[in-house]
This record gives sequence, structure tokens and C-alpha cells, in this order.
Amino acid sequence: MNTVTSPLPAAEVALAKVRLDWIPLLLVAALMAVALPLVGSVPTWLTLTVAGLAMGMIIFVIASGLTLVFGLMDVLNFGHGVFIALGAFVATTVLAGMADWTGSASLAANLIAIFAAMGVAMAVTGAIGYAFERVLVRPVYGQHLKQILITMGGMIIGEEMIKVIWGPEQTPLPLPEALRGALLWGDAAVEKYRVLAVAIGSAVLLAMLYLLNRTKIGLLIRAGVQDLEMVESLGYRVRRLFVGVFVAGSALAGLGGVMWGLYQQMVTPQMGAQINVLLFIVIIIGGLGSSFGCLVGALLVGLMANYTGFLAPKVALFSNIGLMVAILLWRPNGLYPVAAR
Amino acid sequence: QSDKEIRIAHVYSKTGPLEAYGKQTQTGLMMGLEYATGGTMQVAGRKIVVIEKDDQGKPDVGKSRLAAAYADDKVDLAVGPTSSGVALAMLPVAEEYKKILLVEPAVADSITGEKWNKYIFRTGRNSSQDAISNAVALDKEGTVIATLAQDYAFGRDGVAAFKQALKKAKLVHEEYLPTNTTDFTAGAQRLIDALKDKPGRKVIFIIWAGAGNPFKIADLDLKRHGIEIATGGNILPAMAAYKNFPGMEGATYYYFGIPKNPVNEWLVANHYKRFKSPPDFFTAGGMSAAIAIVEALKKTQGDTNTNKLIKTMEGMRFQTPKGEMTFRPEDHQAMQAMYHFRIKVDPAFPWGVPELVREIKPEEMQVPIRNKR
Amino acid sequence: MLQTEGLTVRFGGHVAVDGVSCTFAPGTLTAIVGPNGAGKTTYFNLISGQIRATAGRVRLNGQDLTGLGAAERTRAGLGRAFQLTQLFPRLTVLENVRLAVQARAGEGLNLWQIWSDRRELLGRAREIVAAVALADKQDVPAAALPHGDQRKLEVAILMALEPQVFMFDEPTAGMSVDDVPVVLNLIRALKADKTKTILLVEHKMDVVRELADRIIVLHNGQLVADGEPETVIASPVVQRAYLGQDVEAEA
Amino acid sequence: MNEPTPVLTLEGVHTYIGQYHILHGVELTVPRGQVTMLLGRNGAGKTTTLRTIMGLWPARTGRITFAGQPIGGAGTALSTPEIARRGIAYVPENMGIFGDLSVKENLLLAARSARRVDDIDTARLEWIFSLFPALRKFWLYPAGKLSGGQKQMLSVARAIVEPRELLLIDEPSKGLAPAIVQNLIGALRELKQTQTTVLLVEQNFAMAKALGDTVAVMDDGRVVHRGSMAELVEDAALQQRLLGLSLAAHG
Amino acid sequence: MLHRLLSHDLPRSRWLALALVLIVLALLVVPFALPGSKSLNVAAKILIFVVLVASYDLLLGYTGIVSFAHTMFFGIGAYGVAIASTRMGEGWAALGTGVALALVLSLLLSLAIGLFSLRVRAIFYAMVTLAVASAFQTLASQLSEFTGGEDGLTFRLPELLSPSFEPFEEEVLGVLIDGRLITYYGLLVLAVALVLLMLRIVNSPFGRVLQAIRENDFRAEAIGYRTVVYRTLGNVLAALFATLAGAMLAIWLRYNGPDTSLSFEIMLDVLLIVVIGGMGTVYGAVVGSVLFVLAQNYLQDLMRLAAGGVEGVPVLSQLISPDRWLLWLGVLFVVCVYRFPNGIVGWLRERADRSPLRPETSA
Ligand SMILES: Nc1ncnc2c1ncn2[C@@H]1O[C@H](COP(=O)(O)OP(=O)(O)OP(=O)(O)O)[C@@H](O)[C@H]1O
Ligand SMILES: Nc1ncnc2c1ncn2[C@@H]1O[C@H](COP(=O)(O)OP(=O)(O)OP(=O)(O)O)[C@@H](O)[C@H]1O
Ligand SMILES: [Mg+2]
Ligand SMILES: [Mg+2]
Repeated sequence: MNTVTSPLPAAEVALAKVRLDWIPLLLVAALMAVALPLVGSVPTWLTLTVAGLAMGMIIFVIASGLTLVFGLMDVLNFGHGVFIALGAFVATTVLAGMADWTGSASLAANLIAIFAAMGVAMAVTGAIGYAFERVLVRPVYGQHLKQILITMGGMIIGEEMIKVIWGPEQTPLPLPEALRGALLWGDAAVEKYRVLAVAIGSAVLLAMLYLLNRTKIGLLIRAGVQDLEMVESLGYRVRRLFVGVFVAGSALAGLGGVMWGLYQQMVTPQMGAQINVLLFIVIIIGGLGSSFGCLVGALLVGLMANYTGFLAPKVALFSNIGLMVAILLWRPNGLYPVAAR
Repeated sequence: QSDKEIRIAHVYSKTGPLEAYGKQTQTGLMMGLEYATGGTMQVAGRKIVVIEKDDQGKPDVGKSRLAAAYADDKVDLAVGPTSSGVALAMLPVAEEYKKILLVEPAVADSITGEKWNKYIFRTGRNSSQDAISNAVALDKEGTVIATLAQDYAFGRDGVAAFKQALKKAKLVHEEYLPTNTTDFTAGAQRLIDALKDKPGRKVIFIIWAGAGNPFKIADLDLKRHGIEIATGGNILPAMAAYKNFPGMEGATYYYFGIPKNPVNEWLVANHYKRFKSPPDFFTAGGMSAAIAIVEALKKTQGDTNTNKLIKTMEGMRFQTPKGEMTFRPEDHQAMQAMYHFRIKVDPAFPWGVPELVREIKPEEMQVPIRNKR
Repeated sequence: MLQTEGLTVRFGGHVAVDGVSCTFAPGTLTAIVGPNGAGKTTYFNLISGQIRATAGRVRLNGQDLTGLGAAERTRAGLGRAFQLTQLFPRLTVLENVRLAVQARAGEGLNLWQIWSDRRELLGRAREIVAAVALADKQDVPAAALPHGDQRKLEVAILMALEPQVFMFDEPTAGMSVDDVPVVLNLIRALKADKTKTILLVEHKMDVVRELADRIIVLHNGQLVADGEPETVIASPVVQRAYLGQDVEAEA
Repeated sequence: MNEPTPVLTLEGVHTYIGQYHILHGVELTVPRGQVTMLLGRNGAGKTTTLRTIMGLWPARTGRITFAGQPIGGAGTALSTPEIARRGIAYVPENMGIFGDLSVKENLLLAARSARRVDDIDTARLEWIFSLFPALRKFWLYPAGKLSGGQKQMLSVARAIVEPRELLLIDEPSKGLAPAIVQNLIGALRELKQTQTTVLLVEQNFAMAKALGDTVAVMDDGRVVHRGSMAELVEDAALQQRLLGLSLAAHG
Repeated sequence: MLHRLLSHDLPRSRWLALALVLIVLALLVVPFALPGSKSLNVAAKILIFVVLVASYDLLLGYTGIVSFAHTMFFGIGAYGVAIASTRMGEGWAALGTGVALALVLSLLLSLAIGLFSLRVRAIFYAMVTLAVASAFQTLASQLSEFTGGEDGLTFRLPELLSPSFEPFEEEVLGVLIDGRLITYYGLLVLAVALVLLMLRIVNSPFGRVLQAIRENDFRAEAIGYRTVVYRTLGNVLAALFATLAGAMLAIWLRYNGPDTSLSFEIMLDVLLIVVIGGMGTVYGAVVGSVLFVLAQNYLQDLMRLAAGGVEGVPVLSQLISPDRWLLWLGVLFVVCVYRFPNGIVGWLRERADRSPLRPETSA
């Protein structure tokens, strides 16, 4: 997605410039179009579609940190799930402490409470992410296998720590008053909370795209992954940036955790591990590391779940895997392949 | 000297996904032993020793832990486990070692059904009891019901038992969703489509255990179609979600505020005293199991001979926090009361409070006998 | 007899090798020269099958290799040493070579014997390691070799394959002056055999001058000159585009 | 002789890689504004010396001083980025190209003070393009797809895209066509005019001769000879002894 | 003779050799030295894991393929025995049929996966197998007619292998000989044979090619080895051995269910054991499995002892509570991966010979 043109005319050869590839987006549209006649009723279709897109946005936020860390740093963080759970648990504590705000019927008060919970959750997961990077991930950059193991070990430790702090049982995380229920458009219903999710998801997407494509940071980290010594030899303290990215990825996971917890309205220590596979499917579809691909992948997964769930619930069991296999057959490196490693 | 001890193994999920449930059972078991022995922890002069074993929620681990308990620790009988899958793997071990396994709280019907052997007793309720009691609670003339359940054996069996027990209401749709469903919109739509144009009272009955929150479907504003939600009881943290459904009806196995009897009063009072919280779902079960064991041992004068115990326990009646239970001689399932409730929102409690509508007596529920004897 | 007919590859809009037709006879050493990026390595890649051609064919002794993959072409008799060293980094020098000997012997799918029982393969590998003067380092992992030695090992692997066509891509680049003769002597010995087809990409003109029977020049992917070494080197296109103005004085 | 002040000195540097003792007390001074050649056979420790200066291998004992201040050695190990920020640019032996990034992005990263390409001094960029025309042509190409020589050009270009006080260059000529080697020699001469100091490792004796002011020859992890280039060029016996080089072959 | 049995791939460290001898001896005498149900169970579990882990090492350590679908084959083996024994009734015929059918299914499946996806990037392959494995697990619990669903299958084995089979009246060396014991020794013999067979495969010319491909597949292809063929074959072999390990599991437990043989947790355990033991060594599978299974089974007991000491101390007692044994297992993983970057076997060998074998140097 480098669209900045050269200051000097590259006169001789017009070489492949990377432009945004619209085809996967068309795929999303096509999926929606195909579903309409199958579903039959327009309000039902609308309900399913909007819910699916919004669910896609939530999944995107949860997966974005994973794809960020993988795409930039080539670190396969199996421990991502624990940050999700941690974020959600922090939110239970924060929201419990702000009972007056969440209990109020005012939307503003509710939102303030939620944003506060998100802020605290991101701060906490970010901080833990810092420690995680320092202690666990740093020694295993560039070694996928050890990353998987170490981060898995981290995941187990984190999950157990959550049990020590918050207890092993599921904990309710009720949605504040004003965000419950649905907005009705004729016969179609859209849950209010999903609207909020779309807003937050879009903000995260824009921030990521800006940071990665309009600043040198993205470049530096990508270069650092390929040849850390060389980037350092050019005079960049790239290790610090690595920490930064990891912290950002963890904080995003925390944010995703809050959103996921509020969506489920309850949290369990295993909640992160439970959606790990789903997240991996999303980022594979997206192209392992592309933030935009992650979005498209998440939207596809969200829509697909709702359409198949409505049309043929049995199929829904395997719809994600089916989707992934189909996409890999079509584009073996995912929708938006990040240059082959 | 170990001859004088009565050794009981409690095999349960000390760790694993059902850890929270298992711990409640253990608390209940210990409190029950204390209550039933009048605080002495002795029966007929023999001391009762409980050996805890962690099945980690894994069938193979449960199986080998139980074998080790019988063989290495020489226990006289065993209690547990938490999950049905583990229980089913454990049943043959009891038969191999010819020792009693008192199942609590695993619910699968097949434990006292086709997979049963004569060493198996169960104080916990089985899924049929759950389903039938809910059917009894909801079964009214002019009610249309659709079910929402997980798409695997547990969900399908529950719905089947529920359906069988319905006499007056009409079941119009069965919705099964994958156990790992996260977005319930599609299922909700299908349920709405199935129910919205039906006359009379419209209810979606939910049987769901584990991850995912099916109550999310209420957010799609079911009220505009006049659709209600119903479900059985659950542990307290899970009943927080019930707060959003004042007036919701269903049947539960236990809620600490419902049964009125001395055993439950003792349990609630002492539990509050020790843990500053009320006893929960599985605490009551653990206590029932303990009482059953002590009562049986009292009757045999502390004799732990397996055949003698089996004889004694078959048909035995005993008082539990849920009132009187009876081990049915045919399949050793404890017959017990269930409670038809209606949810009330009480700001003093972080969960929706189930208020007793009616106690469903064991005799009212035709719980089928499914084992081959 | 190795032949390429209209061999072409394009990457996006860029034609890296453009319709190169050429025949290489056994017993001759053909040097391929041209500026950086002329397409020499890519031409090699097309011949040995690392890259699929957009158009054109490759034939060896009349057999059409065009549809085959790299492994099959190697087994058909093409051998290749790479410009950017390609070794098995954590395996020892000896094992690097032994694997090539084993490939040559077609022993790869032998699941039952123990590798070290195949003494003749091991012996052959030792000979080759000695021939490139790496015998004293035969148990060192390839990654720990200095650059120059890695280049020699690259050549050794090619030798072990005993192909009919040898393709060297800048074999002496980065090799110290006293090591260069080792490799050059190996190439000379191959030449003396008179049955091998040898292709050599090399920027060192003194080496080219000494060894080549024939030179072809690639420029922008096209074959622009082909002939006797002296004539080709003297031709204006080579002088201007490749060697630069006053290079003769320097070299 | 009026000795210029040294920019860089190494005193008694011992470097270990893992448990291997590679540098055995390297003594080296690099005079300001000159080109110092570091010569030696394969495995002599030239690359290790450069990496030690950059802080990529730690010097276990000894002292490395740059512009009067210690940058490495026992007690004062700066990190690689800090060393680079003092004004040292490095062209590694393996070129260190970021293959996933375009040529443009590679250069942009090398220009530390620039946030975007437009921030790079246009005249300097034009100068680089005139030295290495291929870089302009492949400006938006992923650098991993460049030819071997083009990568080498890019690697050198990165080191000179912004002015640096000291350049450490490891075998830049390998894989470059003669014309480009000429350009490179010209470029380094121009840089010398601007008081840039160069420490150059090279196997290409012609290039060493054309550029070198002073010379250090390494063997087995030690500097075994220091002197002026002119002196070495004169003394064929010395060449033979130090480098195994016979002038006959290199006319 | 011993050399040949070990395919000339000797332990190359005195300590390792000693450890291996001790392990084999211990496994031989466990039923008599430590009679009891738990110790026998642990020993049998070690045997099964040794085979399973060694088969995964074939894939990961020797071929360099990261796959998360290995437990799928393990599960197929276990289900093969379970389903056949349930459907056909107890007996050797059922056992044989079950194993044979499982092997065929594994062969076809691994071939399909290999051909379909070994061409894609390694990390993609890993992720794809992760998804495939989870789909397979779902499938296994969905086909409850066949597999017993979540509840799994409990079944009987031929008389000789059943606990009720007691050939001798008298106890031998203080231990009653029964079907369990016979099964145990059967598994022991099988495990030793399978490990030796795998050792042979990795030391064959074929095994050497696998390692070459792991190091540099581009180069391997260029010297004439068709990497897809080798990788697929490696994949298939690993799958078959895992299937046998699964059959061993089912025979031992006389039970199988999705959690027991298909869960991702087992996959992780296997991965960890390979890495802790030492990738690409086969012996690592032995040493790693022993340590891991022991830790898994006795850590909790150990912590119970420790927890007794700190009772009442607020946070500490929480952390050391035996219920948090997974926490410490997690810590143990992490520490092992750090402390022994080349695994325990690698570490022992390095200690033994300070020769210039330093893997992981950058090229
Ligand atoms: N895989 C590829 N994708 C895109 N372009 C490529 C690819 N491989 C080579 N090229 C381009 O093709 C051209 C020819 O490259 P090649 O490596 O064949 O040059 P060469 O003649 O070997 O040069 P050198 O002497 O520098 O090694 C170069 O401009 C290079 O950028
Ligand atoms: N990663 C490593 N591990 C072990 N030994 C190494 C490593 N890198 C280099 N060596 C050893 O260090 C010594 C010096 O190597 P170095 O690369 O510095 O030589 P060099 O003079 O640059 O040679 P060349 O001209 O071939 O590039 C060599 O003997 C080499 O084997
Ligand atoms: Mg080339
Ligand atoms: Mg070097």
C-alpha cells in the first residue's frame, strides 16, 4: 500500500506499484448480494448483514493486535488470548467500581464508563505486554517455534494468574443500560452495542493504517524483522520500537477483550483461548500480517457465520474453515499477502 | 489403623474448565460430612477421611485417578466427578474394582442409563429431571415453545426429554447451534421467524452450558413479537444475566433461598458464616452426597462392604438441603424435588433472584428408567 | 548439447530475459558476461528450472526440459552453483557435499540402510572436499565458514553432482586471491575432460579471457554478442556498456 | 610524513564468537580523510573486525576509539545504534538488503534524518543515481528481486546517501561489473575530497591499488602488516608473503 | 550389535547414555519396584508419549514442518481401536481391523494434507493445520453415533489384555500378574521397537535428506531432491507412527474421547516435549517425555507438600496451591525453553563435546 510517488520520475520502466486491491472487498459485497435472495426477506437479511458486519468489526479489533505483532515483527503470539481475557477482567473491576455510571440511563454516562474501562484495560494489558515482551518474547525473535512455545507458556501462566486474582469462575460483565436492546428499522433490528463496535473498529483501523503507511515506523519494524543487525547498523534503536509494537498489540488485545466481554456480557479466564482459532483463521484469510486484510477477513467471517447460521446451521460449524480453505485455494497467501517471508 | 478409617475419594475438577463447579461440590461434601456426623467426622466409631483427586476435567485422567484411589489409596467408595464425560469414562473402573461410585454432579442420563452398572449411584439430578421439571413448569395450554440448544448430544438429549414431557404446550421449532457459537443473530432470526406469527404465549426455552451467551438474543428486542425467554437454573454468576429478564420462568435444581428445611437452613447459615456468601448450585449437591454416604454407613454400622452398602442404599431415603431424596432401586438415581421459579430483580443481589412458584415433587415427574438391569 | 530457444521471462512489466536462443556444445566453456542486472542469473534460473519461463524452451540432448522442475532437471544432468551462496547452514561441510553425492547416486529414498554404512558415498564426498581444499574444515558447520570458504563449498556441491552441464555463477566472487586458483584449476580440469558443457558467469575479465572458448553477452535481457573471446571483448558494445571507459588500463 | 590524526583506533582487540576466539589482539589505526585498506586471506578476520567495530560482536578485551572517544572494548561497549549515530556507516559482507522493502524504502531508512523521500538531498540522490543507474530504474522494486550486483549497489548507496564521517565497507566490488567498479572507485575518491574516512575490505587488488592510501593486512585474527599502499604495491615479495599474490597474474 | 540397533546414532554423551539406560531399566521394573495403579499408569503414559513425541520429532525436528494436526492422527489411531472394538465386540480381530483402518485413514489424510498444503509458506501450513485439527475435533464430537461424541467410547479388549485376566494363582515377586501388566509389557516392547525403527529412519539416507530440506529446501531441490515428495513422505510416516501411538493409548485406557486424544492441549504438550527434549534427536523424545509426564503427574503432589508449608500466607498460598499447578508447569516450560535452547539432549551433548557444533549461527 505504498502509494507515495517517487520524487524523481522513474522514467524508464513503469514498475509494479502496489495499489489497493479491490477484489477482496468486492468479495464481501458479492457475499452479501448472494445472500439476499437466499435469505429471502429483506429485513431479515438486513438484520443478519448488519449484525455480521458489526461482529466482523469486533473480531477485527480483537485480531488487529495479533496481526500487527505478526505482520510487523513476525512474532506468532499465541499468548494473545490472555491479553483479551485480561482486558475483559480489568473491565469487570472498573465497571463494578463505576456502578453509578453504568447504572444510569444516560448514554453519555454509560459511554464514559465504558471508555474508562477500555482505557484502563489498555493501560494494564499494555503494561503487561511490555513485561511479556521483555521477559518472554525478546529472546526468541526470529524463531517461530520457540515463539509459539514461549507465548503458549505465557498464556498458561497468564490464565492461571487471572484465576488467582479474579477466581476461576465466570464473572458477569453487564452491558450498561443505554447500550442494551436494538435499534429498529422497520422489521430489521440492529443491536445498539454493535453500532458502538463499528465506530471503535473503524477508529482502530484508521489509526493503524495511518501509522503503518504514513510514517517511517512501519518500514523500520519491517526492516528490523528481516535484518535487525542492519537496521541497528543504520543507527536506529529498533528494539525499543519492537517493544512499542508489542505493547500496542497487547493494548489492542485488551481493548478487544473489553469489547468481547461486553458483547458476551460475561467473562471467563479461558475466553481468550476459546477464540484463538477463530482469530488465527481471520488473520490467515487476511494474509498474515496485513491490517486491511485482517479487516476484510473479519468481515467475511462475521457475515459468513450469520448467513450460514441462518440458512444451514449445521454448515455453520465448518463455515470458517471452509471459508479459509476456499480463500487459500484462490489466493494461497491470503487476501492481502504481505511479501513472502 | 487404616482399617478403622473410612476412606472416601472425591475425584473432581480441582483444575480445568469446570474448576469453579468442582470446588463447590468439595465444599458441600465436607460440610455435609460435618453436618451428618454431627461434627465428629466419625461413623460408628470409624473416622471418615476424604482423599481429593484432581481429574483436570479430562476423562482419561479421571479414570486413572479413580483407579489409583481404589487400588493405591484403598478407598472404600468414591464421589464425583464434575463433568459427564469424565464420569462415563470412570463407570467401568467402579465395576472393575467392585467399589461404589457416587456420581455427583455429572448430569448425563446415560450414567444411570445405558452405561450404568450396579456400583453406580447418583445424588445429582440427571438431564431428564432437569428437562422434565422445566417442561412441567412451562407446560400450559396455549403456549408455543421453541428450543435453543447446543448442537451435540447433551443439547439434543435435553430437548428430546423436554419434548417428551410436554403434554399441553406445543413445541414448534428446535434450534441447534454449534457449541462455539459467538454470534446468535442468525439463530435468533430463525427462532423469531418460527414463533412470531403464532398465537398465544410464545416462549424460547434455552438449554445451554459452557461458552457463549445465548441470552444475547434478547437484545434483538424479542418483546416486539411478544416472545419470552425461559431457561433452567444455574450457578449464581451465570444468573447475573437473568437480571435482564424479570418475570422469566423455568425450573431449577437448587437455589439457596428456595427449599425450606433444617438441612438447608444449616447449610445457608454456616456457608454464610464461613465464606461470606450463600451456597451455590453444586454446594447443595456435594452436601447431599455426603449425607447419603453417612446415612448409609450409619445403617451398616460402619461396614464398608460394597454389597452390603449397595443393598442398604437401594431405596434409601435421606434428608438433604433439597428435602428428602430416594435412591430409586432400579437405576440408583436419587429422586428429588425441583423448583419452578420466576425471576425477580432485587438490587440487593447481583443476580436475578428466582422466586419459588411451586415445588415440583418427585412423584410429579415421570423420569424414565433407561438402564438395562 | 544444451539448447535454449527463445527463452523469455517477464516480471510484471519488466522483461529480464528476452528471447535468448543459444546452443552450448559439450567440451566448450562459454562465458556469459553483461552488466549488472543484464539477466545472467535469471537466464541460469530459467535453464536450471528455478524460475518458469514465460516463453521459450530448454533442451538437453534433444530432451525437452521446459516443463520440469529444478530437481528433475538436476537429475537430467544440469548442475548449478549459485551467485548468492546456497548451503545447508547447520550441516557440516562434509555432509553438505555428501548429500549432493547421495543425490547423484539416487539414494534419497532409501529408508532402511544407515547413511554412514554407505561408505563409497562418504569416500567420494571426502575426495571432493579435499579437492576444494576444505579437508581440514570438513566437520565445521557451513554457517561458520568465512565467506570465501563458503564459496568453495558451493563449488564443491556442484562438483559432487557430476552433471553434464556445469553452471557457475560468479564462482570466485569474494574469494581471496590465493583461493581463486583452486577453483579455477577445478574448472580447468573439467574443461580438459572435453565432454562437459560449462557455463560461466564472471565479472573478472582476466579469468574470462583465460578460460573461455566463447563469450556471449547479455544486455537488458537480450543476447547482444556471441563469439570468440578476443573479438567479443574488443567489440564496442562490450567496451562501452560493460567494461567502462578506461578499464583496460586498470585490469 | 605528516601523520593525519586517526579517526578510529583499535588497540588489543580480542573478539570471541560463542566459544571461538577469532580476533587475537587487533591493532589498527585509521587516519582521517584517507582510504585504509584491510586485506587478508579468507578467514583472516576482516569481517569480524568490521563487525566488532560496529558493536555487532562484542570486543571482550581491548579498546576501540572513534573520534577520540571510546566506543567499544572492555567496559565501554556502546550499542550498535549508538555507534552508528556517532557517524559510522557500514556496508556488510552479505549486503544486508531489506528484501521486502523497495529500493526507495531501503534508501529512505538509510537516510536517518529524512522522514520522507522528499527530505533527502536531491543533488546527493542524483549523484547516487549517476553512479548506480540501476537504482533509479528499479526505484519502486522490492529490493529482494534485484540482481546480485544491483543489491551490492544498493548496499553501498545506503551507506553514502547521507554524509558520514567513517565508512566501513566489506568487499563492495564482489559481483559488480567492471564499469560499476569504476564508478565506485570514482565515488570513493569524491568522498575522500569531503574528508570522509573509509575503511575498506577488498579482495580485488586492482581496486585496492586504485584507492588505498594506507593498508593493513590481517592473518589469523591479527594485523600482521601496516604501511602505505604505495609501499605494498612496489614490493612484490611482500605481496607474495602477505596475500599469496603473484603480481604476474594481475599485471 | 547395539550400534546397529541404534543405527550408529549413539547418545554421544555419557550422561545421556546413563539416563537412557536408567529410563529403560526403570520402565522395565516399575510394576515390581513401585507396584500400584498410579505408577503403572504413569509409566504407560510415558511409553505412549515417547512414541507420539518421537513421531512428531520426525516431522518437526527432522523435516522442519510445524504442524498442529499431529494429534489428529493420534486420535485416529485411538478412535480406530475404540470404534472397532465397540462395533465388532472385543477381540483381536477388532483390534487388528481398528489399527489397520486407522493407518489407512491416516495415510490418506496425511497424503492429502501434504499434497495440498506443503507448498505454502511454513507458517501458513502451521496455521492451516491448526484449523484443520480443530475442525476434525468438531467432526469427531458431531459424529456421536460413531464416536460417542463428547462422552467418548468405553470398550473391552481381548481377554489377555483385560484386567480380569489373571493367569497365575500366586503373586510373582509380590505382584499379581494380570492383563494390565501384560498389556504394559506389550506396550513397552512395541514402544522400544517403534523408537528404534524411527531412529533407523532418521539415520537413513532418506532421513538425511529430510534434514537437508529443513536446512535449505531451495538448495535441496537444486541438487535433485524433489522436496514435495520428501516432505510428504516424512509427513505420512510421522502420521503413521502417531496413529500407532494413538492405538497404544486406546489399548491402555480402554477408553477414548475427543479430549483424550484430539485436544489441542496434547498437541502443545507434544510440542513442548520435543523442544525441551531436543529437536531432531529422537532421544530427546525419550528424555523429554519422561520428565514431562512425571512433572504432569507429580507436580501437583509436590505442590501439595509445599503448600502445606505456606498455609495462611495470603498471596503465596494462592500461588503455591496445588490447584495452580498449571501455572508452575507453564513457568517450567518457559524456563526449559530458555535454559536448554537446544533441548536437554542438545545440552548434554554440548557438555560432552565442546566441538564446533553450534546450531543457529547466522549465515
Ligand atoms: N524474481 C524476480 N522478480 C522480479 N524481477 C527480477 C526477479 N529476478 C530478477 N529480476 C530482475 O531481472 C533483472 C536481471 O537480474 P539477474 O539477476 O538475472 O541479473 P544478472 O545479470 O545476474 O546481474 P548481476 O551481474 O548483478 O548478478 C534484474 O533487473 C532483476 O531486478
Ligand atoms: N558465526 C561464526 N561462528 C563461528 N565461527 C565464525 C563465525 N563467523 C566467522 N567465524 C570464523 O571466524 C574467522 C574469521 O572470519 P571472517 O568472516 O572475519 O573472515 P574474513 O577475513 O572476513 O574472510 P573472507 O575474506 O572470506 O570474508 C573464520 O575462521 C571463521 O571460520
Ligand atoms: Mg547474477
Ligand atoms: Mg569477510
